Amino acid sequence: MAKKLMKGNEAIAEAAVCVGAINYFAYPITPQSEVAEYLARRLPEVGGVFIQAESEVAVGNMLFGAACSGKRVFTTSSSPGISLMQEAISYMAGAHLPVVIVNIMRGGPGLGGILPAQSDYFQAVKGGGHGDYRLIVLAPSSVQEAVDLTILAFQLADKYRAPVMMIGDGMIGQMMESVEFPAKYQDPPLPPKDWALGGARGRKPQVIKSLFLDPIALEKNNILLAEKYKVIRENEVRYELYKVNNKNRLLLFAYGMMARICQTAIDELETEGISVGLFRPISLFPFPEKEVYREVLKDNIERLLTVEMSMGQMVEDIERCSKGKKPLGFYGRTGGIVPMTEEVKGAVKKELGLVK
Amino acid sequence: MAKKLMKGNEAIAEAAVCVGAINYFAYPITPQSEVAEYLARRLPEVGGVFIQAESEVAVGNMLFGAACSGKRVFTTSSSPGISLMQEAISYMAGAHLPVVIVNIMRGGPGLGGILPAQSDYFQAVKGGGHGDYRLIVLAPSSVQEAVDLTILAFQLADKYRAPVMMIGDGMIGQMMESVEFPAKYQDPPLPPKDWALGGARGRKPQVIKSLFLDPIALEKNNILLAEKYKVIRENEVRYELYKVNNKNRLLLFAYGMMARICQTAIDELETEGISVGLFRPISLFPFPEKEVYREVLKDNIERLLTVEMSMGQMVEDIERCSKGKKPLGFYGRTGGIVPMTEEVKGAVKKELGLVK
Amino acid sequence: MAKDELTILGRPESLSDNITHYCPGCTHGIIHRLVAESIDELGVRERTVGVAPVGCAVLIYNYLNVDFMESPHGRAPALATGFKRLRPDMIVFTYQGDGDLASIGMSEIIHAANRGEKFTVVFVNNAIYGMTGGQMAPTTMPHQKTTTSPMGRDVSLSGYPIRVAELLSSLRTPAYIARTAVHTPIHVIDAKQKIKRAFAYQIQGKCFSLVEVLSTCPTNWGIAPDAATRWVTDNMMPYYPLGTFKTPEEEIA
Amino acid sequence: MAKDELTILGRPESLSDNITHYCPGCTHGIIHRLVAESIDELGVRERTVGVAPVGCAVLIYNYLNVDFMESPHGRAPALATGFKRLRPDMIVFTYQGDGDLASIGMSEIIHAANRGEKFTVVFVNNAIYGMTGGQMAPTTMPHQKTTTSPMGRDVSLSGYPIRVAELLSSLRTPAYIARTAVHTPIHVIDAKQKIKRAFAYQIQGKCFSLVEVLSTCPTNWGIAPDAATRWVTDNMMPYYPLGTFKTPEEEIA
Amino acid sequence: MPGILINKTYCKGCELCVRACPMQIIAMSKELNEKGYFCAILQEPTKCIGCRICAITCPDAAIEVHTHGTQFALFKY
Amino acid sequence: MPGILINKTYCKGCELCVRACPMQIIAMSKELNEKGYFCAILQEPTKCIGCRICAITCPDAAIEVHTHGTQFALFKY
Amino acid sequence: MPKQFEVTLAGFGGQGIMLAGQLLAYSGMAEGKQVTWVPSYGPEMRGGTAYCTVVISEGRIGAPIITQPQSVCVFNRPSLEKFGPMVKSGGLLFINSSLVDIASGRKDINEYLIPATDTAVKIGSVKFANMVMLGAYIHITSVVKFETILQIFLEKMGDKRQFLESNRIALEEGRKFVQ
Amino acid sequence: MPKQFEVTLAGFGGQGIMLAGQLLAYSGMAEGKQVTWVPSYGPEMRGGTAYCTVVISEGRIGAPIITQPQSVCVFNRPSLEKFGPMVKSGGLLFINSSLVDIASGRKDINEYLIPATDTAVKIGSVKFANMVMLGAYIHITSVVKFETILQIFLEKMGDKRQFLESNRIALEEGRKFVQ
Ligand SMILES: Cc1ncc(C[n+]2csc(CCOP(=O)(O)OP(=O)(O)O)c2C)c(N)n1
Ligand SMILES: Cc1ncc(C[n+]2csc(CCOP(=O)(O)OP(=O)(O)O)c2C)c(N)n1
Ligand code: SF4
Ligand code: SF4
Ligand code: SF4
Ligand code: SF4
Ligand code: SF4
Ligand code: SF4
Ligand SMILES: [Mg+2]
Ligand SMILES: [Mg+2]
Repeated sequence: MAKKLMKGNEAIAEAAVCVGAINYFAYPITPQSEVAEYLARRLPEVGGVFIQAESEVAVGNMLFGAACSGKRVFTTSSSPGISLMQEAISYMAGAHLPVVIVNIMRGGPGLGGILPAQSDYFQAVKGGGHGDYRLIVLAPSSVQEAVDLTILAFQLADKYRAPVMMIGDGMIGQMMESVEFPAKYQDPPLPPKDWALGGARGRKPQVIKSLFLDPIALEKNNILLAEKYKVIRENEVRYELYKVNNKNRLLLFAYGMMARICQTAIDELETEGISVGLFRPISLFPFPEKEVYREVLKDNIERLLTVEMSMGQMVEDIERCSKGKKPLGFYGRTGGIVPMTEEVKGAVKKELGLVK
Repeated sequence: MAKKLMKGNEAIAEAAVCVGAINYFAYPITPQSEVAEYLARRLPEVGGVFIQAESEVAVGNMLFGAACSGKRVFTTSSSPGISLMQEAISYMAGAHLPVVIVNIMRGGPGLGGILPAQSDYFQAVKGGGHGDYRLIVLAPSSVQEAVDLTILAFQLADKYRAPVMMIGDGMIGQMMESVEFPAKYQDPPLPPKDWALGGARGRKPQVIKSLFLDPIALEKNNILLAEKYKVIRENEVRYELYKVNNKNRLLLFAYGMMARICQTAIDELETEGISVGLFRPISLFPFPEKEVYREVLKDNIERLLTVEMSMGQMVEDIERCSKGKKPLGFYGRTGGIVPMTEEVKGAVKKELGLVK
Repeated sequence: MAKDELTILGRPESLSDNITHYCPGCTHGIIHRLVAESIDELGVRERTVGVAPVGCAVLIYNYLNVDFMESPHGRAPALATGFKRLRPDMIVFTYQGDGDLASIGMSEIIHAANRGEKFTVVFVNNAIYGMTGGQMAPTTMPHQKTTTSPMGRDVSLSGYPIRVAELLSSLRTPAYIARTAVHTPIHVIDAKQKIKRAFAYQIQGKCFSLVEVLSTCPTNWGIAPDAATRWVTDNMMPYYPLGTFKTPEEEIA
Repeated sequence: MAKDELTILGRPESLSDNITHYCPGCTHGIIHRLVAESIDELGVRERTVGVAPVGCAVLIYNYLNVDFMESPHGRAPALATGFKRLRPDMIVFTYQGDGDLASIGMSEIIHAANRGEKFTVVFVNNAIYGMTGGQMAPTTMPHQKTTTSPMGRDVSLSGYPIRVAELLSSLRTPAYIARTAVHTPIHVIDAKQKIKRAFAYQIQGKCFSLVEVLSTCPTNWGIAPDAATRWVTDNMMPYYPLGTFKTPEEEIA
Repeated sequence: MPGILINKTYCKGCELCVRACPMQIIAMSKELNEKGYFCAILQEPTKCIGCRICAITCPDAAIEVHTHGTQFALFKY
Repeated sequence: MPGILINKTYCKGCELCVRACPMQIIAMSKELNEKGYFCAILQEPTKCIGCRICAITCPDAAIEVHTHGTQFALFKY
Repeated sequence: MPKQFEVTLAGFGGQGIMLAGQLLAYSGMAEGKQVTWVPSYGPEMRGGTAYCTVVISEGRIGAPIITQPQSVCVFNRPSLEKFGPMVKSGGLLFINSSLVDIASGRKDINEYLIPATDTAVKIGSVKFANMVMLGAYIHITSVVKFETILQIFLEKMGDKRQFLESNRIALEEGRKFVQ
Repeated sequence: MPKQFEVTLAGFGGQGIMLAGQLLAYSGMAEGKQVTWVPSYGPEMRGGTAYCTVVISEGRIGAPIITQPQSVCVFNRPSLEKFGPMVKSGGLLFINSSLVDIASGRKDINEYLIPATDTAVKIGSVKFANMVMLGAYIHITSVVKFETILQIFLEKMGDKRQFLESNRIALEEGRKFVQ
């Protein structure tokens, strides 16, 4: 398929259509309302369903009901809207439902602002709802990757019968880049959706639920979830290394758009003779725990630096996975401010003691 | 004041009344509805306000509005209800409002069950809502401590102008123990509430808000928050050591009721000649990071074991703080099942290689 | 039963063999049976999907022989919307208590009704939160004592009970909205007709339909089942008039 | 202005000196002024606390000289409830758009009205989501094009516009509920009277009060301010009748 | 001849059928069922008119009404 | 004599006052203000009857109406 | 380790299980001990099983719920089936023999068959069964004094004062079965 | 490092800033380059400032927003004040001199004063100011071909086809100012 120049928000929408996820529920919120606006035109063309729900609470629950049909369903929102879906997300995780939720993050907390941020990492990765569940969390760093990970998100959701969240900062939703969609999309082999509801014809009635009054049964469900997460941890770790080599003095950690800016910083530092590598987690859950540790251990690495558009969230996972093997620094901007190349370079130099 | 035998739920309610927190908003949910039922009788006696809100979403927002008055306000709920408050919690954190929220946790995810659990650690400690905020999180392990920490929670909320959450499993809400309340309660010195709204008489109008459209201003608010959290990390770490000594081969980590059961296990293991100590975080945020590391480093400690009524949540913080210095194990039960003394002993022995 | 005998009323097919967990005399059981009978009589058991509430009826899927999904508290209309829009060929209903529908789920029911979602709501109004042990509901009667209104509902603080059927009928989108009761045999017969009619409208693809059923909660009202039926007559009926408040055939104003 | 001149209409005291961020011709500005005038005339500026919505009016605290709190989207009535119950001596009002109040905040407004919370709601119905760029609201007119209803609102999918004043009036708890408009001078005068009356009821401690004000959104309607006022007359007024729907003096049925 | 069958497994002894039967021919037994309830029993089977009111009233669908041949339906249900 | 003052800082050039003035004496200026709007201006001051309609209509409270001495109020506002 | 008594009481909801446990806990506290009382209910509002665990100790109480309690009082058959096997070896098992016609079959514990319900009915109401059982339990364990229990009953159950005498008799009758 | 062009366009909302940036990006893509276009809006729906940054590169693009862009086109005074100081040393600054009567005062950059608005008005509408500016920018940088821009305009702006000729003229006029 030919390349198109598209806004991230629209590309995500089109990617969903591409995999047959033509059932969309949403409530407007900046900076991702274009997804709904795009799909309001696009879905009628493909016989899909779009409901503008009355609230994000309703969105989460419409998704829930719709997912019970076995069809592909998804929503997009931004930070405060995602907070309102936490109960439903916990329920859907507990009920083993495949849904895709996209959070185009804006500055918080509270009403915050409408500019890009990465301050919902904790919420997405550690679980903003109650109970022992995790979300598969993917973080694209380009519009093309947003398309690819959207497609992957639906596959993983179906593969594991689990909610998948894709998080991107507001910039990735608003920016335009060239993208390519699969010419003729074909799903990989996926388990049958025999759990879906569609009337008890020729079979016993089926129930999709998360209540288990018997604690043994509830624990069993939790163990089922935990086992699923174990398989996910084994199979679905994704990350990218940029200019990682045995000359690097420092290893940068960043995800999403922030990683792009780090790349430019690395390129520029290279010209100054400072060798730095980048570790970019793509799956935030499962987190590339072993891989981070492996890279951290390398002899040439003197120091670590995590850069986020937040006050420091993923850095806790880097801290956890690096096991104190190398000193770990953090640089972050927040509230809609994106750390620029110059700042990242400055932070690297400071970390390496090259400047004060 | 004489000792009373009280249910945890009622003791928490009475502790709030004791510090003048006579403004309570809630929605019924097992296993903590007794708080509302108690206060429905108690508050009229002291001229307080109790509103049974239409939902937990409304609860969170009534708290928000009520807190703007500068008076002490609080709510109690259980897991799914807390999920519904995430947006409001993020807003209140962003607007620097002192409120106290108690989560008497039940098994999840989803509707889950009504029996005790500790599976909302992530939600409470890492932040279930959006944006760069943290909650002060306290975890009592007895009814008396629930009273003491409730009192502390209101003080800390006022001291730092921040939402404070107390989390306890369902058991602590339902069980009875003897408790004592301060005979005549007196607040420690606390900052004046000059930010409270009460009409622009003789002063400029005041606004309580979390929106900052200018990213510089929003970042400033985030830095303000971050600085507050830094002070909190310095001043408000609380934990307890039980039978920690230089003979311990293993260090247990547990909080809340789970720590009590670990204590009994430790006592019994002692009689078998196995020396184990317990590190019980009382403040889950700020987490006793340095203190955990200090104890972990001790030469005699061979191994670490975290025990939770969850599939493993606090264990990630122990992992982070112990920096890989000692092998870390985990034992958890979930969904309303409480790991019993025997199980903890078994897990310790297994960890130490004394049994398979 | 002798060979040539004919069963003229028994357990409907759509009702499972399980013994319910409801308290003795709780009319949730009657309403379950009426739903099951309606489904049977309309011949839609194999294409019906129910949405369970959070409330005493949370385990309804153990009692009805149809597919079910279990909603978060109050959100059943949102789940039903999501499902029905994707499977318009299915017959979808929610079964909700008054705490579930009229308190926490107020927004979802109003918006589903207003969008004209084509599912059916069986709304069980027992003027109290049954499952959680008898707290005040938005439908609790003035002066009624509950665990959170120990002195009785004070209308100056909590307002008047919400009349859901009337509230929803004031929306303009066409719908079938009725109120009935099940505390006497004659009312059960009326309830049966209304519930069946509500499903029939859905089967015809006509409109949103909701039947409010006045129900009892002997346990949390603290009285015997028989007294509970009289309490409905004496206290609830005068405030909650029975009747058909809206039909899709009506001219739109 | 000469010495002996008398200002007979100017910027009210409760209106700040800031230039609003509203689009040219947006009637949010008129409604702000009416609120400010009412507060001035009733002499309650120093004991008034407003609750800002999320919507174009989110920055209202920059324009009114009273204390303010800023609510999450749709939850202003819950904040107002919490505050007013603790400070019954204060005059509390929310200022909410139609997305804010009639969509996401439906539950909160109904329950606050039903509890009879003693604050005032200024409800600005411009039939669209202004702030987020013109999406469909529950109050959007049939066939009205918005960014999320590009072919026009389809009532068979989205239902009919919600008439908030009528909906709330159907509750039994006493209240003052009225609808007005500001697109012509005569309507502004009516709006002023109703808004002032709504505050007056609160000052008397009487009841919940809400005034729905039909407003314009030239930007997202995609027409000039003047055309927007005509659009109110031609499209909104026939569907949203002006009037007083409920007063606390009425006999309770 | 019409008659009813009361399924003891379902009966919770709520007594609603006792009050409802127009012929007043249902009573409560003195024995507990497995669930610990005193069940309803049909006392004078011959008097049963097969009106179905008891079954209609029973919250636990514990009553089955049957008849020989044609039964005049007192009401539509 | 009644008259009005249009505060250019507030005026956004929406023209609502122009349409509203019963005397049709307000027009739009050809010059931009700092904010980039063409402002309203009072064209025939002497014709102003001080009816306040322009001020009532202005969404930006940009108009102040004043008068000498007593002014007959055409309507209560 | 300090001396500690642990007892789990189990039966149908409505048999006064919770109350009996609370009376024990109050009494322990009145006698200056540390106490915990932990309840558990089934999902049903009515007619489900109910049990509670009381720990009375001279020192700080660790786990308030006990895998293998020293003593168990069961009021109905499902409770015997559930809790009978849990009694700590060498511990005590009290069975309401009026409603339970089997025994635990365990040889490593002391088992007492107390016709609590029948005795209670004789005293005047099935409601006194819990006190009959307590009488037996207290006599065997001496965990608290009889007077303390009665004292507490008076204090806490002000409105059931008229039943004090019947309760006293129930305790006494219970004691007789194990004297 | 691969050759890369960076330009930030800034002005009032409604001046066609976003569109101009997008045309550039489309054109870069059509010529086989990597491109990014990142917008930014103020909080106001109308009348606020708007700017966007376009990067066109022969290789993978890292940061799509640039602290010190190589080139900046400003359409009004606030934009000059904000972005003027940011231009990379040695870079290019294009100023809409019709609306901005000052210059950046920087000596280390190349500054071009383009009377874009005036020229546009002459061509027929103030709306063509963005194309006048683009004409100048493209001529100086050769980042894309004129024909590509026009081609893209035709493709993407199907409904504004009748303006193609005016746009062509605007581009030409813009070029003239820097030829
Ligand atoms: C979010 C959330 N809040 C609260 C609860 C607790 N809860 C369970 S059922 C219920 C009320 C049930 O009352 P109603 O809907 O009237 O049903 P009934 O039991 O009376 O039939 C409540 C508050 C919950 N499960 N989830
Ligand atoms: C939870 C949440 N969801 C969505 C939004 C985005 N949002 C901001 S304002 C708004 C709608 C505003 O429309 P309305 O209330 O009609 O006010 P208007 O701008 O038209 O005056 C929305 C959806 C938000 N801020 N928070
Ligand atoms: S608690 Fe009430 S509503 Fe629930 S089953 Fe019992 S009687 Fe019925
Ligand atoms: S977008 Fe609409 S509602 Fe918002 S300020 Fe502009 S005209 Fe007014
Ligand atoms: S069928 Fe009628 S007459 Fe026969 S037992 Fe039932 S209620 Fe009585
Ligand atoms: S109505 Fe049903 S449950 Fe009740 S007593 Fe009669 S048969 Fe038994
Ligand atoms: S006061 Fe009346 S007459 Fe005078 S300018 Fe205004 S509208 Fe016109
Ligand atoms: S109504 Fe006000 S803002 Fe509009 S043109 Fe007239 S003076 Fe200016
Ligand atoms: Mg109910
Ligand atoms: Mg609006």
